[in-house]
Amino acid sequence: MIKEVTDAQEAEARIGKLRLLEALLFASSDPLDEETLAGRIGPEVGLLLEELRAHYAPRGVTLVCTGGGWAFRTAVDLAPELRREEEVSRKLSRAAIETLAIIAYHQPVTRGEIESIRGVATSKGTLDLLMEHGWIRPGKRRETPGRPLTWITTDHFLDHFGLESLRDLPSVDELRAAGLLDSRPVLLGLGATADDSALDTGDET
Amino acid sequence: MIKEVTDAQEAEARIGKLRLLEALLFASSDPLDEETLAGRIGPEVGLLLEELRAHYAPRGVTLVCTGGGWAFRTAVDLAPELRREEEVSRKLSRAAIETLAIIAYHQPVTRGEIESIRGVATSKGTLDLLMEHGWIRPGKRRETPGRPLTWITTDHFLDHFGLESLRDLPSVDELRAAGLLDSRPVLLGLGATADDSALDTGDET
Amino acid sequence: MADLLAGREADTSAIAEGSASEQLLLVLDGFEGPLDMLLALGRDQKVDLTRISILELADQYLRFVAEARKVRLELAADYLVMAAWLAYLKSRLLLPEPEGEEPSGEDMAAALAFQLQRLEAMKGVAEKLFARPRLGIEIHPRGAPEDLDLRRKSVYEVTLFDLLRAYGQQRARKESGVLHIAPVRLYSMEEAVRRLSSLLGRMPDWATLASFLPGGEGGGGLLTRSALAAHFAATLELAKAGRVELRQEGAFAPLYVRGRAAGSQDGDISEEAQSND
Repeated sequence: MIKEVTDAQEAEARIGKLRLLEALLFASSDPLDEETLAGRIGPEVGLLLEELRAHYAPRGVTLVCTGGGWAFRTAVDLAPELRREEEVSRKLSRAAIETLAIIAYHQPVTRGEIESIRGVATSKGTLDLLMEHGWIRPGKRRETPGRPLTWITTDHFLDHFGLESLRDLPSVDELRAAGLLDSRPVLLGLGATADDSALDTGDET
Repeated sequence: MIKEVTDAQEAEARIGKLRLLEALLFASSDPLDEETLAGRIGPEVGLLLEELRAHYAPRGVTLVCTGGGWAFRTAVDLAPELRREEEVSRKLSRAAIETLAIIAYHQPVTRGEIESIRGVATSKGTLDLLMEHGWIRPGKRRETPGRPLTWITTDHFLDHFGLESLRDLPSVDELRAAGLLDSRPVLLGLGATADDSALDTGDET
Repeated sequence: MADLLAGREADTSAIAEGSASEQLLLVLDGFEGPLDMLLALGRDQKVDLTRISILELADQYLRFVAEARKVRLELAADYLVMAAWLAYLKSRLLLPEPEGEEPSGEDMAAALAFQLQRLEAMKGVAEKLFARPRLGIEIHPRGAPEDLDLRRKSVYEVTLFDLLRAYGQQRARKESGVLHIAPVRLYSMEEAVRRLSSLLGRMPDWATLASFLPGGEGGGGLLTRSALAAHFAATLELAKAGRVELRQEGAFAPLYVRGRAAGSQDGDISEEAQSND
């Protein structure tokens, strides 16, 4: 009788350890070696790892041991179906983000105007890149000497940034109020009258 | 006889899809929405998701639905054992925490309304910090004089706090029933120091 | 804080002593504005917020602000606005309702009670929200995601925050390039001392401090408030130097100023500006 109770408790403890082991392996960014795991789980970790491996073997995710560490990986045989898009996400250059932002806020805007706002020359590649991604497109020509091309943003731009319309972009003052535009040192900021309201109380910092 | 073969084939195809679905979800750290998954798996993805959810329910890693997307997450009950210390630099001020709660419960809500609820001006660095965490973003402009910008929470907010949808916000029904989710300013001249409409001057969009 | 308020009746000089004032300042720094402070005072009543005595609360707040002003003269304008509003509310609650369109005292009290309840509710849910197991702290996503780029149609990872920050930084660079120093239009105390000194000669009798303020500056904004603060500080400075006399009937009553003839020796009149008695 007593033995049975002990068995049930033991089984429960075992399941608890198995679950924790599963979670630790899942959440870790690097493979975990058996010694580290034993420190959290106990000496029986070797058996538990084998049990987990067997459980996951037929599934879409498998537990593998690589270079002395254990980790979950998607099943090898699914690789062709998972690797559909080879390109890894990249960070957009600062110049490109700025150019995109200026087009969004000042459209329709010519390349010359973008350059005068940024204060540096815009490489042709930047506009090409933004256009390739479907964020901007050429607008009407400006009716000024040389009839320069203007640039505007696309619907895909709104889509990508989760905006319903261009009107929903925060205005300059709203950017300032939200803390995204702060050009002056704190003390000098007191002189500004435009955002007086934001300065009403200093007790919130 | 033929029927049986068909069943076996169907069953195999189903298992194949289940494994692929499992692998897709496992590979991503961000939630995947059902539409994207249906594009890869087929229209039966809803049933397969429920099947996977049930399979993982008792395990150390569970399949959760948050803000319209599905993702594997470590089990909630293992929280105490998996607790990772929050970086000190990421700790939020009381003002930021309260502001986030007000946006979550009163959305879409303008900055002026937030200030009238808290009775104090929103300091710079509050909204942009919440935005940097990926919890809030600008919503539509309010169609009132000055067309002030509103703020809303993101899907990542739901994911971060383990909520399936905004309906699952703690005590939200109680508060609504008690009439406490009314964001109108109630006392003239109290608290609402930032005039929303004033923020719209110099709008350049 | 309750102790602090209870103790004030006994001995005001004790409050002015170092430890008590420091304590008061600490308490003040802990508040997120006047509404937050009212809520804290309201909790001290230890009753449900729906049954709170607004009249009592108003009294507590006014006492608190009066004490706070003794140790911290530059108490934020918000607190004074709230004090003025509560004083008005008190008079509306205690005196017979006047004829007119204005909301009744009862309505005003109910509105304040609602604001306190709403703020309390928000503080409560903020706590509940942050008590939940959070992603990256107690709940974890896959630690080693295998990037499949299923969902993103674009290979470039750029968020609205990135875009807005880029624009903000670019604007900021531009602004700081064009206007190097924003004009600081605040009254300094030196300026106010100079101004008062020149005006006092022409004002032989008692006059309110307000009458010395520069007029026509437009709006009750930061500049006007800074002028008030600077002139107030200037009168204290001048009083200390024996060049003016100050008089005030009670807390929040108008402050009167009178120039003092140079060399006059009837010395003990210079009253404490912040005296409530």
